[in-house]
Amino acid sequence: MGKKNLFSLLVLGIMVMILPLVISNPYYLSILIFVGIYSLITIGLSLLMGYAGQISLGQAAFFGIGAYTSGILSTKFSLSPWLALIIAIFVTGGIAFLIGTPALRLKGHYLAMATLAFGQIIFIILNEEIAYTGGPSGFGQIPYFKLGNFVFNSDFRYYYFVWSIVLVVLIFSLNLIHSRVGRALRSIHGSEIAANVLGVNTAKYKIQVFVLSAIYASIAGTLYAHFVTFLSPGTFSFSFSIALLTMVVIGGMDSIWGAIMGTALLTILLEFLRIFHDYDILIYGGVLLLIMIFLPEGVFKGLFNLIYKGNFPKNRLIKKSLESRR
Amino acid sequence: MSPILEVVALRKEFGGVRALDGVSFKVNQHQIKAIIGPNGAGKTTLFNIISGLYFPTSGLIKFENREITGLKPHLITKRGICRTFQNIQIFKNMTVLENVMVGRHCRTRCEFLSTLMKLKRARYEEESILAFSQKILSFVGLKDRAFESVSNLTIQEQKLLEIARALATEPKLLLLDEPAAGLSIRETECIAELISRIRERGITILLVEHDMNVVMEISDEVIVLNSGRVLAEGAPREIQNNKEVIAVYLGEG
Amino acid sequence: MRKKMRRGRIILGISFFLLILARVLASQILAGEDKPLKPYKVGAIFAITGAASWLGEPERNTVKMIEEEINALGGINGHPLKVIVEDTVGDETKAVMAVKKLIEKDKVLAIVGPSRSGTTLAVIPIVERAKIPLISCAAAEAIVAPVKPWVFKTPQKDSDAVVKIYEYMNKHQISKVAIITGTTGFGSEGRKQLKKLAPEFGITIVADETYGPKDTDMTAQLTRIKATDAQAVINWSIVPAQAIVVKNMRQLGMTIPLFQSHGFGNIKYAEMAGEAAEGLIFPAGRLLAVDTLPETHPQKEVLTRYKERYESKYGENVSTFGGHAWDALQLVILALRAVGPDRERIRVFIENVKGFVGTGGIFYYSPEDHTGLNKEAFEMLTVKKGKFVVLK
Amino acid sequence: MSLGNQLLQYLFTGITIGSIYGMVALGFNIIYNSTGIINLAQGEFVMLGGMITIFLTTVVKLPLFLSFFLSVLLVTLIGAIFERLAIHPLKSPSVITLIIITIAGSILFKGGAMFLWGKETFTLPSFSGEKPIFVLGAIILPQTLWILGIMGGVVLLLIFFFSFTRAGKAMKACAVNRRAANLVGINVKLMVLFSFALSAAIGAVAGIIITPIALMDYDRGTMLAIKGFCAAVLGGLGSNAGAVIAGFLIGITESLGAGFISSGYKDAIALVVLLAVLFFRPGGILGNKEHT
Repeated sequence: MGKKNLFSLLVLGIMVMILPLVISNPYYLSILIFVGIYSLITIGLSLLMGYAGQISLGQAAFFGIGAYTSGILSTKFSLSPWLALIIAIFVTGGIAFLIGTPALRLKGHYLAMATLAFGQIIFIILNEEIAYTGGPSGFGQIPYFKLGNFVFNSDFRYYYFVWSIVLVVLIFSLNLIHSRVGRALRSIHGSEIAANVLGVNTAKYKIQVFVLSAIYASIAGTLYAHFVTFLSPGTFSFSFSIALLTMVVIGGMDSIWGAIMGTALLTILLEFLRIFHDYDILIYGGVLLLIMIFLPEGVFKGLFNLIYKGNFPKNRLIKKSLESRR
Repeated sequence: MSPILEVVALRKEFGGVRALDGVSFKVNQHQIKAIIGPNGAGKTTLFNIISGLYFPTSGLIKFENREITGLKPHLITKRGICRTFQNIQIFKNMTVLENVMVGRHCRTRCEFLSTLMKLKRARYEEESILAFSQKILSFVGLKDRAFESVSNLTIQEQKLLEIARALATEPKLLLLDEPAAGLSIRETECIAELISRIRERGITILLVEHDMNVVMEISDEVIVLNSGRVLAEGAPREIQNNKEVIAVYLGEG
Repeated sequence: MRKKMRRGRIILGISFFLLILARVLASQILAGEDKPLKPYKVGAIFAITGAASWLGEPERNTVKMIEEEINALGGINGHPLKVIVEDTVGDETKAVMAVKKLIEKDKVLAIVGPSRSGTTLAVIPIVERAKIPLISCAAAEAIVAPVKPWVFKTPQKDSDAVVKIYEYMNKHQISKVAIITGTTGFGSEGRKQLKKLAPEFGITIVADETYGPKDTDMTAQLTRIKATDAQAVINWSIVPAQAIVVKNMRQLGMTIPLFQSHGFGNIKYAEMAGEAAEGLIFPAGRLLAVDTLPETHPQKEVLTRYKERYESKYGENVSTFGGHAWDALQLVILALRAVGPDRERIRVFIENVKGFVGTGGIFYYSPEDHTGLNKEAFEMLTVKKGKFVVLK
Repeated sequence: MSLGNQLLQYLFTGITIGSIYGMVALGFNIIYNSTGIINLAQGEFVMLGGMITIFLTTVVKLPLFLSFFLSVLLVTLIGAIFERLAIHPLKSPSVITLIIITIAGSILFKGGAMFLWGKETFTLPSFSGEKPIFVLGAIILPQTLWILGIMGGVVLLLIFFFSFTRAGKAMKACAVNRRAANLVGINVKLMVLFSFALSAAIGAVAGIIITPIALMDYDRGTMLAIKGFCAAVLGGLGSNAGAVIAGFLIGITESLGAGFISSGYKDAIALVVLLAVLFFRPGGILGNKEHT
C-alpha cells in the first residue's frame, strides 16, 4: 500500500469518525449506514470486475444469501447474530465456490448470463421457500447485534459498527491488491494466457476472488438484516445487482476507492433526488449510458482528465481502458 | 550432455486438421535452438503445447527427464519453462515493474489470507519480489522505465519487457516466439545480443524466428518444420544448404 | 465534423436532463405557497413507481387531492395541511429510508402508508421506536396482529375476504375448491388465509397453484385444476396477471364459478379480461359498485363524493387502493382537528375512533383491534357488462 | 380430463409460451451473429413493439394492421438510433462495457415507456377472435396460430435474407470473421447498424403478436429477455433454427414443470437448464459455435 493510499485511508477514517458529530440527524446517518453496507459489496465487486476482469450480474444474490442466512438463523433458530454472521459467511462462500467453479470457466457474456441466472434462481428460492423465508411477504423481528449489554439499535451506534467493518475490509482489500495475489488478479484481467504461462493459477484465483467478493456481499447482507430487521426478496432482485454494477462503474471499475465513492455518490444522490420520483429510472439509465460512452474510466478519473488535461477523454480513454480488457 | 527437453511424436488436431503430425526433437542444456518454417507449419502450436496452453492429441513431452505432457500451464512454469508471445501479451493495466513482478508469482508463496492481513511473511516476500524484479529490469535495460505505464513503451521495449517478465520466473528453458518480429535491424541486433546474454546465465533457449540472420547468427541448432512435420534438423550451416529446405522456402515464395 | 457531431450529442443529452430537471423543479416551486399558521405535516409513503405502482399512484393522487381540498377550506383549525409524499418504489430499503426522512428531517406528526405489506412490516420497528402513528394502506394481517400501539391499517382484512367467499360457498353447496394465487406478498398472504380457514367452513382445497407477476400464460396451472373435481376456483392476486387467469380459464372451457379476491378491485383488470370476466364473484369494498348501492346505505354519500372528485380531477377510475389512502388520511385529519399536533394524542384518538365512515367501510377501532373493519365492510360484487355491480 | 388430454394441453401451452421465447431468441442471435454482442435491451424492443401498437390502436385509433407495421417501423428506427448513439461511438469495447451499455439502454427504454404510457398493464384484441380451437380435448387459441405462423414467416424471411441477399450475406460474413469481412470491403459498422435495426424489428413483431395473450406493460422486457436468452444459448448462440427449437423446448418444459412439479419453481426450470447448458455444453444442444 503506497503513501497515497495511507493518506486516503487516514482522511476517510477521520471523516468517518467526525461525520456523526456534524450531522447527528439519524436520517442522514442511516443514509451513510447504507452507503457503508453497499460499499462492502461494491469493494468486492470492484476486486472481481475491475481487478480480475470477471463480471457478475448476480451479486445481489450473495447479499441476499448472507442476509437471509443470518436473519433466519437468528430469528427462527435464536442463534446469536455474531454466530449467524460467521455461518452466513461460510454458507455464502460455499455456494459461491460451488457456482463459481464451473461458472468462471466461462467468459464475457456467458459468465454474465450464468451469474444472472444464478441470481434469478436464488430470487425464486427466496420467494418460494415460504416456511423459512416467509415468501414474497418476507419476515421481520430480526434481532439487533449485541455486545454484552450494548445493543446496536440506534443509527448512531450502528453507523460506527458498520463503518469500522468497512474500514477493516478496505484495509484488507488494499493490502490484497498491492500484493502478489493482487497482481495475479490484475494479470488475469490484463491477459489471461500470459498470466497463465507466468505461473499464475488463473482458475484458482478467479474462484478465490469470486468467493471473496461473495463473502463481502454476505457480510453486507448480515449487516443489512440486523439493521432493517426485516427481509423480503424484493431487496435482492436483479435490479439491485444492476444498481451495484452502476455504483462500481460510476466510481471507476479499477479502483476500490472509486467503488466507495461511486457507492456514496449514487446512494446519496438518489436519496436527495427524491423529488425526481417518476424520472429517476430515466436518470439512472441515462447517467449509466453517458458514463459508459463518455467517461468509461469512471466519473472521478474521467472528470479529472477532462478538467486538468482539457481534452475530452472519450476516444483515448475508451481505447486505453478497453484494450486492457480484451 | 543430457537433453533438457524431449518432444516425442507430438500430434495435434483441430477438428480434423492436423497442425502437428508426429513431431520429435530434443533440446540440449544451454543450447540456443531455433525453429523455423513457413506460416502454418505448426510452430506456435508447438509452443502452445509445450507451455501447456493446448492439450496434445497424442505424444509426449519430457522436461528434465520427467513427463510434463498435459500439465496445467502454471505448473509447467513452476517446473522451469517460460515463454513470450508473438502477439505481445503484456499486462496493459499495470506498470512496467508490476509486469515483471507478476513473473515472480511462481517463485513466491503468500496466499489470500496472509496478503489480506499483510503478515510479516507477506511483507518480506514483497520486498524480495521487488528487489529481484528490479534486477531483472536492469538486466534487460528497462530500469529507468520501471514506474511507467506500459502504454508508453515502444514495440521493442514491450518485447524486452516480455522477456524480462519471463526471466523473472527463473526459467531453465525459455521459449521465445518471434522476438525480432516487427523490429528494425538495430533493434533486432539488440535482442539477439540479449538472447546470447541470457544463455550465458545458464538458461536454455528455444526460439521461433523468421529473421534468418538472427537464427543463423545466434542458434546452435535449427529445426525446420513444415506442415506439422520436422523437415530437417541440424547446425545452421547444414540447414542453409539443405535442398529440401530451400525448396520449401523458395517454393512458397 | 466528428467533433461537431459529438458535441451535438452531448448537448442533446444535457438538454434532455435539464428539461426534466426544469419540469420537476417548476412543479416543486409552484406547489409551495405562503403559510399563515404553522402547517401540520403528515407523511405519506407509497409505492408510486416500481412494480406495485398501480397501488401507489391512486394513493398519492388521493392524498394530494385531500390536501388541496382541506387547504382550500382553510386547513385544519386554521393550520394548513402539508402532506409530504415519498416514494418507496415498493422496496423495503427505500421505505425504511423514506420513513426515517419523514420522521427525522420533516418531523411529521403521523404517517400514511406504505402501500405494500412488505414495506409496512419493514418500517414498523422504526415507527414503534420513534413513536409515530402509522396508518398503513396495506392488507396483510401481520401488520396489526399482534397489535402494535402505533400501527393501524385501513384496508379490510384478508381473512374477512376469505370468510366472505367461504360463506358464499357454503350457501351454494360448494365444498371442493381449487386455489390459484399470485407469488407476491398479497397472493401468498391470501393463500395462507385460504388454507387456514378452509377447514372451519368444511371446504377442501383440491388444488393449490401459483403464478408469477410477470407470467404470460396460466393454462398449465389451470389444466391441472381442470383435472381435479373442484367445484370452484379462487384466484387470489393483486397483479394485472390475474386477468390472464380469468381469460385462460374461460378459454379452457372451464365453466365452474370463479372467485377473485378484493385485489381484483380495479376496473382495468375486468377490462383486460374482457368477456371472460362476466359473472365472476369477488368480495370488495363498496367503492367499486357505488352506483348500484341503495341511497340509504350509510357509505353512499362518502363514496359518491370521493369517486366524483377523484374521477373529475384525474380523469381515471377510482380504485379501492386510493380509497385506503383516503380513509387513512381522513383519520389523521380527524385526529388533528380534535387533539392538535401531538403524536401520542393522535394515536389515542385513532385507537378510539368509533363509527368513522370511510370508503372501505365503517371503522370501529379499539386498543385490541387496529383494523377497525370486519367482514361487513365487504360486499360480494360481480362483473356485469364490463361493470362492477353488487351481487344480488 | 384424462392424462393424455392434460399432456396435450401442456404441450400446446408450452408451444405458445415457447414461441414467444423463440422470437426473442431470434433477436439475440441476429445481433450476436454480426457483432458478438448480447444485447440485453432485446426484451425492451419486444416491450416497445407491444406498447407502441397499443398506443397506435387505442389512442391514435389506427387499424390494427396499420399499427402493426407502423410500430415495427418505429421500433426498427429506435434500434438503429440506439446503435448509432450508444454502440457506434465505442472503439473496440470490452464485454463488460457492452453489457453495461445494453443494460443502461434497457433501463432507459423502460423509463421512457413508463414516462410516456404510465405503469398500467395494457392488452390488445386478438387478431382473429378469442374462440379457442379444440384439438383432441385440448385447446389452442387462434392467437397462438398467429404467433406460430408469423414466427415461421420470420424464420423463412431470415433464411432467405441471409442466404440470398447481398446485405444478408455481408452480415453473415461479419459473423464468421469481422476482420476478413472488413478486408473484402464490407462495411462492418454498417452491418452492425443493420443487425440492431433488424433485431429490433423482430423484437417488435414478437411484442405485438404476444400482447393479446400475455398483456404488456413497461416492465415486461427483462423477464422476456432472460427467457429468450435461455433459448438462444440452449439452441447454440447464433443458430436460428436452434433458437426456435430451444424456445419450444423451454416453453414445454416450463408448462410440464408447472403442471407436474410446481408452478412456483417453473421459472427456475429454464434457468437451471441454462446453467446446465452453460456449464456442461456451452455450445448449446444443437449448435457448436465457439463459446469463449
